[in-house]
Amino acid sequence: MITVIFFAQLREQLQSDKVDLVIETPCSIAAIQANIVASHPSWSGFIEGRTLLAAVNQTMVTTDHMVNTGDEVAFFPPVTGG
Amino acid sequence: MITVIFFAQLREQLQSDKVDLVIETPCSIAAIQANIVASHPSWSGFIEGRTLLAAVNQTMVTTDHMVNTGDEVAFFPPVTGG
Amino acid sequence: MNESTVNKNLNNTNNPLDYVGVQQADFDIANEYQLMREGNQQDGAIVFFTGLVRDFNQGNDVTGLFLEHYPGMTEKALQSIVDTAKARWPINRVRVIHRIGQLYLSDQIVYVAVSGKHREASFDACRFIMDYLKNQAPFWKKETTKQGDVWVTALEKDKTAMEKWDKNQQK
Amino acid sequence: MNESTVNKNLNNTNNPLDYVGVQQADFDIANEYQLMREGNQQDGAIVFFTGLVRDFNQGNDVTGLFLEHYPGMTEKALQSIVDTAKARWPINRVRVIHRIGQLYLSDQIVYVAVSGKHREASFDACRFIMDYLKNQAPFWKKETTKQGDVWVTALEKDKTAMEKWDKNQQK
Repeated sequence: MITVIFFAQLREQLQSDKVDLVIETPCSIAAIQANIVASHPSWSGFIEGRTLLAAVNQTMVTTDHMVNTGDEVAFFPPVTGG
Repeated sequence: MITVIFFAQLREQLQSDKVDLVIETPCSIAAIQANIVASHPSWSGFIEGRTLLAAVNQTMVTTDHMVNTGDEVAFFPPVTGG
Repeated sequence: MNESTVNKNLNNTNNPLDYVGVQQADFDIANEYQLMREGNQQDGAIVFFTGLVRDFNQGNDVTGLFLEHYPGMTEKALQSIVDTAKARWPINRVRVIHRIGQLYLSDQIVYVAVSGKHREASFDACRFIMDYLKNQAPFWKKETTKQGDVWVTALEKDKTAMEKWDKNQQK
Repeated sequence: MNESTVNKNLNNTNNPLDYVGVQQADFDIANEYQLMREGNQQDGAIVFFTGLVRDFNQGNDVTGLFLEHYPGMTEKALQSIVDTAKARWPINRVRVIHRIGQLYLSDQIVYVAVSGKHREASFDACRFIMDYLKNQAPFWKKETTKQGDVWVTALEKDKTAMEKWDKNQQK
């Protein structure tokens, strides 16, 4: 099982701060996106949005990054600190 | 008459903080240099040195700048503040 | 092994006065400046940057903002940026503080200070850290405006600013 | 009419808190920072630079330095540089202080602070002012070293740093 956590505007758009997925690992970030959208079709525009960022174990990754069981996975919009 | 003032290492090299020149005005900075060296031949290496800077009325100028009576003329080495 | 860890292992120039902090509390510039200078006779140049909540942004009159962050990752991302800067430039002390939570008009948001022997490296490194922080540190601003609460939009110019550092390195 | 006067007449963005000072006395960063922030809700970025007397320069162990200057011209040159920066970038407050006379190890020499809405202009303008100051403001450093008193040599890299700003403008 993989838990994906959401931040900021994305969390508000989904009205959810995380989702638990039953998915074979290792799997790519892209596979995680597809899995989430399969169970939450209304989230498609956000989870598959062009500007979505992903982090695994608190480091930003691209959608081909492979995720293992126990990894911390997060999705969020472009950052706006500073 | 034109008074030329000297600063920093140049002043120490010349062992003089200024010189009064009898010279027709308007005249160029280059003419002032030649006039000084004519009366102080031993200053030639300093007054005609490649790195000498000149200011007229407290603004840096090139050697073709024309000087008038009453102008404040200064010669000094490259600046090293900051 | 992730990139941050790699950088940390390669970097043997860490200074005990280096600091990366994410905090709700305000910070004091006089105190921070003192930490850059004390016992420091080797550095000739200190550059620092502070970011403040300003009254007008992205078309809105702003009265305050809430800074959300990703706990843990923010510190890690900032440390990785600092490590990269220290590996790239001959600099000495680096201190970074980023605030979180509710802030108001004119409040301090972020502080980056870099000291070094020469001004060129200190200027470059301070700006580099800000340019990367803007793109890679997981903070999000929600502004309180007269038109309601608005999430700040990430700007293309900030991405461009970061990407310029890659081009410079290839020169 | 000289260049400095021309710049001053063209520049209609002077801020009452702008300041250019040449002084023997030390300056206080906390106080200076306050002057950049007070009553200022429009600026989102403050960049500042301080130059310090460091212990090793141009091959010598330094214990202090004497700063000679050209009274009158220093202030005029600094003001002209600030005017040029304000005409070139959208910045708000600018404060410059340069010390003169006898200074010792770790002493503050120079301070340049720039505030503006955005960090890019504040960084550029602060660095531009330092790069021009290094080449155009009539100060001369004589360092006290274990090998005796030594006039500091002007460096080619400082000239190059200034000339880069011309190239950038032509892009």
